[in-house]
Amino acid sequence: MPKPTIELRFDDVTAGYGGLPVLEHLSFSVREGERLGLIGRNGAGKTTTLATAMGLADLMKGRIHFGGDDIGNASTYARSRAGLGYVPQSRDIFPSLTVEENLLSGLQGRSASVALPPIYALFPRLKERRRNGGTQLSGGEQQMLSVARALVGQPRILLLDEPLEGLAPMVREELMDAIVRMSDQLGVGCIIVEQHVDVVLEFSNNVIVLERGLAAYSGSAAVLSGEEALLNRTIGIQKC
Amino acid sequence: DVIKVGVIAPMSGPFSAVGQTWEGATKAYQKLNGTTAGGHTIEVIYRDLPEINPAQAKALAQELIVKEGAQYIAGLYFTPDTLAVAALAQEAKVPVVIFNASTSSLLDKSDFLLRTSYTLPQMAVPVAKYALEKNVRNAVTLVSDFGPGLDAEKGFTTAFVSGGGKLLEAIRAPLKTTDFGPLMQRVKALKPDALYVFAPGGPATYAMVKAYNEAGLRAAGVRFLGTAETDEDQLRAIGPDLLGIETGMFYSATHNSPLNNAVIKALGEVAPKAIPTVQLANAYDGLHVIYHMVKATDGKRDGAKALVSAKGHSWESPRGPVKIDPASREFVQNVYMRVVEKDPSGRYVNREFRTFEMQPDYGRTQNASK
Amino acid sequence: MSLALLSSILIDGVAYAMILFMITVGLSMTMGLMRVVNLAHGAFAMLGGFLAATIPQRLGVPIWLGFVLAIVLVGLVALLFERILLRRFYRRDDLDQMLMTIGLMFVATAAVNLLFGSTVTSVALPELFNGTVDLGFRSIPRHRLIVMACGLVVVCILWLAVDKSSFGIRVRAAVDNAPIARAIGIDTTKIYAATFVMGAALAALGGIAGAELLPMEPTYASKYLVILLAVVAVGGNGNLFGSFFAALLLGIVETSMKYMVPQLASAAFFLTMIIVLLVRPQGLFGRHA
Amino acid sequence: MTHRLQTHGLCHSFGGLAVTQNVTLSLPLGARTALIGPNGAGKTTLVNLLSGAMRPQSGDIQLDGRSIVQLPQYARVRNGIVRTFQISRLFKELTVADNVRVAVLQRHRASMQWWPSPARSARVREDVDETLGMLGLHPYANRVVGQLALGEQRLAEIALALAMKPQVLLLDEPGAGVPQGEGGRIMEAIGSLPKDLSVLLIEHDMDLVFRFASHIIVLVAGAVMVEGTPQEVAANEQVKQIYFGRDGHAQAHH
Amino acid sequence: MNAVSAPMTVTAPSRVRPWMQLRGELVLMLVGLLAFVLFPQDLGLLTNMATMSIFALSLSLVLGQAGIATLGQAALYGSGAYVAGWTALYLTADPIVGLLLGGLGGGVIALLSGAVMLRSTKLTLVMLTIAVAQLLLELANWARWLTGGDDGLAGFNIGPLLGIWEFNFLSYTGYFYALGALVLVYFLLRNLVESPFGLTARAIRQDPGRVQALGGRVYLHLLAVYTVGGIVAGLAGALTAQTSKVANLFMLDFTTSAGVVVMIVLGGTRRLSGAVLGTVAYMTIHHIASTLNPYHWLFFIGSMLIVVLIVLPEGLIGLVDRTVAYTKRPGRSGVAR
Ligand SMILES: Nc1ncnc2c1ncn2[C@@H]1O[C@H](COP(=O)(O)OP(=O)(O)OP(=O)(O)O)[C@@H](O)[C@H]1O
Ligand SMILES: Nc1ncnc2c1ncn2[C@@H]1O[C@H](COP(=O)(O)OP(=O)(O)OP(=O)(O)O)[C@@H](O)[C@H]1O
Ligand SMILES: [Mg+2]
Ligand SMILES: [Mg+2]
Repeated sequence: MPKPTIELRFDDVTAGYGGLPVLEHLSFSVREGERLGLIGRNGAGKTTTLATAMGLADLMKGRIHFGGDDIGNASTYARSRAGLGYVPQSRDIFPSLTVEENLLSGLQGRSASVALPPIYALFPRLKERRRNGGTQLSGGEQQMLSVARALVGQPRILLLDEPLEGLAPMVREELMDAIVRMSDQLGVGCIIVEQHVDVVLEFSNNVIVLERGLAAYSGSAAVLSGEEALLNRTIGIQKC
Repeated sequence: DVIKVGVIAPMSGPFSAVGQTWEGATKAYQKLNGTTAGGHTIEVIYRDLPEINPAQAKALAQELIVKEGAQYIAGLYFTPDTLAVAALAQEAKVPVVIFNASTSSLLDKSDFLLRTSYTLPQMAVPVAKYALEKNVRNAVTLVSDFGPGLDAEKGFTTAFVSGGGKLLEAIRAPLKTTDFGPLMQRVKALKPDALYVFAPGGPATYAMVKAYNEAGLRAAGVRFLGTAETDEDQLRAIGPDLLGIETGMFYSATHNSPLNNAVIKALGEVAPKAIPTVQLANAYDGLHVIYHMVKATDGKRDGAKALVSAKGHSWESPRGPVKIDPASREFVQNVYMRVVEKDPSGRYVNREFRTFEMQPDYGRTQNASK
Repeated sequence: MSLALLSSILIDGVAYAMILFMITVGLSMTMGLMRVVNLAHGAFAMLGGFLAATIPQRLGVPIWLGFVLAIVLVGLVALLFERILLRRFYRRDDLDQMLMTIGLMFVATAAVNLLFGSTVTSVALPELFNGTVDLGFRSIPRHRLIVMACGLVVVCILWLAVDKSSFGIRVRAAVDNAPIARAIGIDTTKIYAATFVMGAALAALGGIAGAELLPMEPTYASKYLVILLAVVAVGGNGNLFGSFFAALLLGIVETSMKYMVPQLASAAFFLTMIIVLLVRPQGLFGRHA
Repeated sequence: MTHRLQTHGLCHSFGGLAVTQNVTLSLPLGARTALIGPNGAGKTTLVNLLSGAMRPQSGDIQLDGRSIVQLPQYARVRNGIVRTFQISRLFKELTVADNVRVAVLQRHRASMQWWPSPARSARVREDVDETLGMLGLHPYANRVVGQLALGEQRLAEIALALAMKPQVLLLDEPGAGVPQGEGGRIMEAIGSLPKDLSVLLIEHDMDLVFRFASHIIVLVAGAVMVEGTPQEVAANEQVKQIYFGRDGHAQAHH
Repeated sequence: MNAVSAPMTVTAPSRVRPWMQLRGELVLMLVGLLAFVLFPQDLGLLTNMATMSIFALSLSLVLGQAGIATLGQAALYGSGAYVAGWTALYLTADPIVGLLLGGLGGGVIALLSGAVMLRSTKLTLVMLTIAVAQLLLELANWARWLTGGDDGLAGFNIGPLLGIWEFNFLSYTGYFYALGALVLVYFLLRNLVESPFGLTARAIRQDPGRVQALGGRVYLHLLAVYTVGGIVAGLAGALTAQTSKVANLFMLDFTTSAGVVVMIVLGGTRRLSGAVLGTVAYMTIHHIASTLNPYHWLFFIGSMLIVVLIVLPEGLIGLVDRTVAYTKRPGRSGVAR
């Protein structure tokens, strides 16, 4: 019996902070197993997009659907329980918890003995340092922890805000491989915000380019690679 | 015309029961004696001073005098507040009748101060005499480490030692302490015949009495001699633990005189919630003095003359005969030895059983003799 | 120092310490887990004490049942308080939290004054608690022994319930960063409420247990505040065992001074606290931030 | 070649974990050195040791031949050693301009001033303007830092360091969180630094590293594994295995 | 939408006219005079408001600006009071000398206690400040011969101000003396807060480690702030002692420290004017509430505190700011849409 596919959909969403809109008229959808890339300059509204999905920014207009429900008014934790995983840009490790406790905090009722081993297999570094204070970790280790903490909750759609930041090149590759594996094999959907356009283009099926809160491009990654003028204008890079 | 009496009292906060009783007492006084004195209407107004705050006390007194036009200031529970008001009274030449603050040397601070409460030596000396009468040879004193406590300690010790008693030790407890267990253990080790104590009312007294019983001092036959520990509000709060405890004080609600019975009855009518403690007598007599001064000055604003009239004045108070000493302006009054008992209706009361008549402020005479 | 004196100091010190501990343990929990400096903790203890004093009389129930009812009632009050007011303050700075709870303390003081009067109210204890136990060279009130036992039981229960379960982890996560905690699926609302109610109920328990030593009256909440905070700070902000040993240290220091130089007992208490905090700013058992 | 900053046998460990193991390195005058290595290799810790935020357990640090290992952090900053933070640490309630001003005031040793002399405050103002200009932060000057996007905060983080006019600059992943396009701005700012300034750059973005560095040090498990020119390091098989991976290897050949 | 186009030199000095710069002081002075005219019979209360405002300012500097968490400011206030009392008793009746020595007393205590405490932070620091104040209180109680113990230090006389104006019970002199001191202290502190010294203090409050990384000497800076705060608190204590002619233990008490924290939070901690506003509001409410219904004034103040904290997180000064902002742009709603 095929499960109904789970989908996160934005319908004409306007959102921001404290009454001031940051994002305007944004629409997109991500399905299980799909990978959506989100790029744009500093302050374009990438983080705000993910925060809106999680209920951490104010939804001012439009609708957000997840798995068939309108979740625009749902509480953040309910969204998480429903299957949205979030890796915040600023990592936000809980400073008063150890590495392992940080992971346990994201368990959502699963048993630790089942949930942790695969995570430790993915990030052996975390296993070594599991008794350390969460914020005593190096920058890159914190990044790993942040991703791992979202993964223990077994999300259906994973929102990743610059997950590669601060990671050594090799670890980046391993992490990207793991995410691709996850979405291909387990059907986890992903939205990934990244600074490196090449990575995004290589990794995602679809891409949204945000420019001052508006979608300047929304479509397939393959097509975007050709649009050098657009990339130059919105992101300010010449592809080499 | 209306003559205003401004009373500075703890109407809120931890001592609000005092304020209530004062208010009730002045109402009762006016109910029994009318609202006029020598043809002048007396109006009593209250200002709240919940805790020690001399600056505020001064501001309140000033407001009462300047804004309300009060001719007399009264009340004042704490010594520091009274000191601030004393300085003001001296400048403004306004008579101040202290209802409570009991530090011995207080009246020296201004020529315009009178007091209708007591000083601790005034109570402690008779208690010491009583102890000697009862063949107490060795005693320990245990007082809270603050002005009144030290006054009490000194008063008791001087009288006790000069009467041939032996003071084994003088213990001073930090003011805020409520764990008297260790101190009572220490007393127990000293094996005295009697323990003389003084603690501020409320938690300290409560804990002290509990500890006295729990340490087995009562069982060991160590007499508990006190002063204000069995005030009527304490009786209500602590009850059974106080049974049999002896204290020397100038007033108890059960003092059997027609006047006192009338006053208690009046208080019950005008302020049913107020507890008839010594504060009833203090405020009642305070207002009496003020009435007297109003009559003597014919309602005129003349602080000096009012004071002159008050000196040497004597009258019948709910507590018995009283007199204002012409020289020192201190109150001269009876001190009663009382014991806590359960009355037929099941209430705990102080039963008076021995009277020391017309006691002066021994603090002054002791100071003078030094 | 004679042996009898020494053992007396120890006995009285430990008994006093256990009462301190019983009253502070709830505060230690809310502060350690929720990191809310709840200056109204004493108010919950006071409420517990007053209710415990009045419920058995008014309702005519057995004293122990009155105690249970009092604790439950305090928990309910705490729940209301947390849901209506406190929750708005989790993301505000410490100072605002302190002030908010001071406000609550004022209100509680006024309310208790109004309802129960301004004098000391004595909490009647069940028969079991009365009397003394003879130790040969001296006696000790039985209720102090019971309070000691109570203290030990509470440490153990809390240790199992908080330190050994994931509950503590989730509370701390929720407090560290509530939005992110929610984003990984923690229902911060429930967690906060449960923790706070537990802290308040413990406060009530402590208030009742300690009422013989720290008597119930309307200024209770502010009067013992400094002592409560001292125990928590010396113990290491919110560490259970820390509070336990801090209470022992401070209790014994103060008690021994009472045997020797009673006038300086309070000074010794604060001096000890200063020395400990200077040597170990994070408290005896505190983790480094 | 004169050595500005040198370390000799620097060691540090957290509990049982040796994070800095016998590190001996030197930054010559005008150095453009990059420090790379896997996550948790001890790069940030090294910056903490150099800047004086932590004291090494053994070893020596010298500035221009004088040992500074005993000097507290503020004294090292006054000697021109300035660092940035991998995770931005800014004064969140102050505006960007005031953030920079705090730094400039430290440099002028004017932070204790109560009555500022007009001449001095004019100089402070100029310096603040100049620093904001270097990173194109003027449009954000009057915005409260706490409300900026993280990438914007990165720029402010670097501005704080530049405002100190350092002689030895320790940059801990300045590019983290800055989009590729914007990264240019940081490179420009670093590029326009005085030639005699010595820079130690920590970065995981190999683009940035290879564009910037003339010398690369690879730190692994707290110890220096290799050092050399970019070409040498890029060609090193061990480094490829431990650090670059397949893609990074490609990047190294840009 | 976020491309805020700003002028190129954003940090140019704003050209304001002198009276605009002295706005706060002028308002304070005018309000003070107005109060004198309107409530000539409440000068006692008004005088206390002025002295307490100074006390609150000291805390606003220490806690609001530099973020030094303290619940022991009374230690500094009380010290100032006792020093002023001793000056009058043993040295000279001149009020100005007593005032300055009182300030010095507060400053010295702050310097000494700050030197040991200020390496700590947060709850530890709060507890240390409380403990120091309590210790001083115990000391003062113990040294009865010097301090009068719990009876208080009294019986001193304050000579005429500048040899001209007597302090009498009508307290005109006392009021203007206190008001003058308040305006002066406000002026000095405001400049301090706006100066590099103040900016650095605010930066330290937000991230001391970052200031250290910029070469700042956080501990010394905090010590300097705390000492200045001590001087100001000492001045306030001295003024109180001089105008009420009593210095007493209660001035060192925890309740006094907590009370002044309540006042500044009520007014707003981030701005000095909040301290004055909060003090005046608190004392006015206390005065009115306790006259109307003394039994329940704690209800008022307690609930008001909670309400203000919820409705006006920035304190009463936030209300003033909003009103000013609202009136300054007519025809515009508060929130830009
Ligand atoms: N909490 C907030 N309150 C007000 N404004 C905010 C807040 N967070 C972000 N903004 C503003 O919203 C805009 C978009 O910010 P956002 O964080 O979504 O950008 P971003 O695309 O993720 O940028 P970056 O690449 O720097 O992370 C920015 O102008 C930022 O200043
Ligand atoms: N205060 C500390 N206590 C205990 N361990 C620590 C502490 N600080 C760092 N560590 C550990 O030391 C190791 C080195 O950390 P460091 O931050 O120097 O790494 P890094 O090289 O900067 O890594 P990254 O590239 O990820 O930023 C890490 O494993 C980290 O967990
Ligand atoms: Mg972002
Ligand atoms: Mg690092």
